[in-house]
Amino acid sequence: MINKIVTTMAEAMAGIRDGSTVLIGGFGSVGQPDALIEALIEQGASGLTCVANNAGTGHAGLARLMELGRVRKIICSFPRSAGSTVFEELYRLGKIELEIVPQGTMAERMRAAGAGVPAFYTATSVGTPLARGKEEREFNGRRYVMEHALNADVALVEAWEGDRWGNLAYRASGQNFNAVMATAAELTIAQVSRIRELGEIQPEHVHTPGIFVNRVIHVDRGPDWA
Amino acid sequence: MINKIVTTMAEAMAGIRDGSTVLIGGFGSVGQPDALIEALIEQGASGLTCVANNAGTGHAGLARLMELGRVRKIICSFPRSAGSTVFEELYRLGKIELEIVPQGTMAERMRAAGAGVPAFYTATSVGTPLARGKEEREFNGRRYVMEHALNADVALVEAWEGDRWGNLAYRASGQNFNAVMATAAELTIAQVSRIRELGEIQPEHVHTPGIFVNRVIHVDRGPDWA
Amino acid sequence: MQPFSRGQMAAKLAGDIPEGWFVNLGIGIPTMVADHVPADREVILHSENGVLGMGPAPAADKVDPWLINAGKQPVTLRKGGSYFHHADSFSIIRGGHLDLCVLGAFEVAENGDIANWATSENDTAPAVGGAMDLAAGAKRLWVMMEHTTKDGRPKLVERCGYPLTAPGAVSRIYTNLGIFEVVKGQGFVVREMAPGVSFEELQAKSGAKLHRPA
Amino acid sequence: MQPFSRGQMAAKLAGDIPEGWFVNLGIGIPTMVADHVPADREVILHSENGVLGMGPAPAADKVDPWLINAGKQPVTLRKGGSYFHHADSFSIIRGGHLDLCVLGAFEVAENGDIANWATSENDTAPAVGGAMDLAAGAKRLWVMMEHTTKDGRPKLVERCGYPLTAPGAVSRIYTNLGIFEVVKGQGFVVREMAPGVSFEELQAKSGAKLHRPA
Repeated sequence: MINKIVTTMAEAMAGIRDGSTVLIGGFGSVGQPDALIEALIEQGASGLTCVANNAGTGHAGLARLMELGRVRKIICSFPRSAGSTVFEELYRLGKIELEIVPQGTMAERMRAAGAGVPAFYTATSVGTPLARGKEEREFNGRRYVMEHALNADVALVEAWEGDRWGNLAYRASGQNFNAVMATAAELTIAQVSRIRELGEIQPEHVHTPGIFVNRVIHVDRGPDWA
Repeated sequence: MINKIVTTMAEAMAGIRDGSTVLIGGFGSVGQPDALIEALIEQGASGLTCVANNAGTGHAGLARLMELGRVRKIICSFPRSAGSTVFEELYRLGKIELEIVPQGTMAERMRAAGAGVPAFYTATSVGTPLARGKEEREFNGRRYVMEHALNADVALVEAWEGDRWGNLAYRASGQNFNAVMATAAELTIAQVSRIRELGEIQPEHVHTPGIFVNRVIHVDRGPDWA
Repeated sequence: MQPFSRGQMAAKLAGDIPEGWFVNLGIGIPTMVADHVPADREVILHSENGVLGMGPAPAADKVDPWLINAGKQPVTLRKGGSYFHHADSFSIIRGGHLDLCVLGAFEVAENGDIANWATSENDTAPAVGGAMDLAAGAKRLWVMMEHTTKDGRPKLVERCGYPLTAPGAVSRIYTNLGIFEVVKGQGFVVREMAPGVSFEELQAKSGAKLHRPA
Repeated sequence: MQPFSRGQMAAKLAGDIPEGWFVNLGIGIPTMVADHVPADREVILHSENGVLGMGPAPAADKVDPWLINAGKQPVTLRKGGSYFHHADSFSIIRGGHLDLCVLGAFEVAENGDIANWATSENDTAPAVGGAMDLAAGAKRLWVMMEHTTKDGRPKLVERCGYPLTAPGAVSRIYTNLGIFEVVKGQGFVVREMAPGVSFEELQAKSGAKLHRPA
């Protein structure tokens, strides 16, 4: 019997190696896999490249991981936000590498990774400093830059519900980067607020089919649907 | 008040011009927008480029459109199937142009069109006759071909349910090419078996957001959910 | 001289959005536009984080912790709204499906160039977010901003000095002093001036030539 | 000589699929594999037209007209199954997420090349379907086919004569006469022979050198 549900964070984090590229889902606080990030801090892997929309805030979660010196590089669209002091300090000291990617390009690069597309063209960033060093090419009279797939070793995502085959469904704006990142990593680990029996998530309503998910762990995130 | 629901096929087909590229959804008989194809036959546009997985069967629908001499070119993955006699005869006589595209490349080319990606790379068809004349390039030690977006003027799709904002949801394997084609055309016309009030389709369960759909018409396709 | 208030700017812009348009409102002042769409007009708001059909902010006791906008504020969803993931959301943006995007800006040039994300070529960790995707992808880009910087420097310029967000993208600008079309081959054309503002004053506060409407 | 029946071939192959694999079974003989997966083993079947977790064919009075497989036959869905659209379905295929694809073939070469879609370079309207996507995309490609053509020509060959579906993709072959690994730098290695078949007979019916297992 297939059973992707694990019951301890140690099982959830097993095998994450130093030097891994780790995708961290969520947008703002919605769908942010907080418990998994804490578990990764506990687990100990270092020299990580982290991909997330923001570069962490305060001193918990991703910010804490950076503060502990475990993050070599961060790939994100919006590093500076309220409370991103840990990142800013490390960056000023040259202790962390930064790759700025437009938000849509970041999403599309991970979608490409999941879809077997090694590179694609986009109009986003053409004519701006972020296109520097990138190959440009004209199609139908408009200029585009080439962008590469962003494959990862690990994805940490949060969904509303999941089952033992790894099927996930999200609530409201919780799909965000989670549903994309789940497709782009070798090892996708999901924290879900509800564990469902097989078939309880209607097949038309599965957002992330189980083929993209390796481990599911229960982390309750509050009350049911309004 | 936004109201994309039209009540006559004449309204549904209004403005389709000679020489248009028309995407025809469905896979096999599932999600095939039969009533819209019949309406297109009635409407009269000719010199069409049709994109569909198959090249029609029997003497109805797409086969009939071809038989009437209205299709200049067909783009598909599987032209020869049981009953594709109309296509085969026209093709033998040199009266129709054919572009064979691997099924996944066809889907991805339309997805790219909808996503603003003018071109992308894929491993599919590398080393085969279908890669002839296509630009090849190596990424990470593997060879890929470049494929272009497949944009269209019109998409004819079938969904299970739709509302006046154009939101669509599909039943079982009915998403197939429909949900992809809906994103790739300037004018997307959907036949739906059920018209819903706004909000009746739960927001997490909308498969094709209304932004991709221009017109919705009610064509009953049988009983409700099992 | 009676410059438009921010509410007036938002109302002017909202009044110019036809029913049925799909619109993304950038973070900051543009967000105010949502509150000024006429009640009898259906305009469908998109948010980068996977929301179509956004409604107003919820009452404090009705906040859904799973529903925020791109500015990370709690919002609501209108009937007919839908949710999707980031790649699909940016397909909507980059695939040219939005009728309009409204952004704030540091500078807009007379060729339609916009600079709104970084204040220096050497800014080492600027935050771009979805601005470049929106500016390059939407069918139309309108800018809503103060006419000059706090220290009085013009924001309508001949050429942007700040790093670009996208070249040639802006087609209309709403400022506290007036409304301007960006016309290809011509530049800034004044469509409306705030009450009591003269063309000469407006020109004096702008860094590029203004044109009177034909 | 007792060649494997198609059912036996399907059972052999099915027995080699570990629990938990995601598998796409090509149209034709490979479809039979589904009926031979051990009842206590969960193997999840994928279909190109947007189905994961396919179950067996339905009873005649239980056919859901909205649910077919890539061969356009009515199927069922197991609990835990899911539906998606064609681009997502081929992302699963092309993104390397399938553990295994099983296809029929006209020819397989000792370097792993497969030809299964067209019988001539000049075939003007061949039907490729999803074969190239599957052959290039799945983690493993196993072929299930008769050992020779109806008129006795070998289908295991040194180099494919027919147009390729994908180069170097096949890692294992199940025929009515035996089971073969395709080993890089070596070629066809015999893993199993049908009852009463000798290595010499097998070699005589093959168009490339066969190797005994190490």
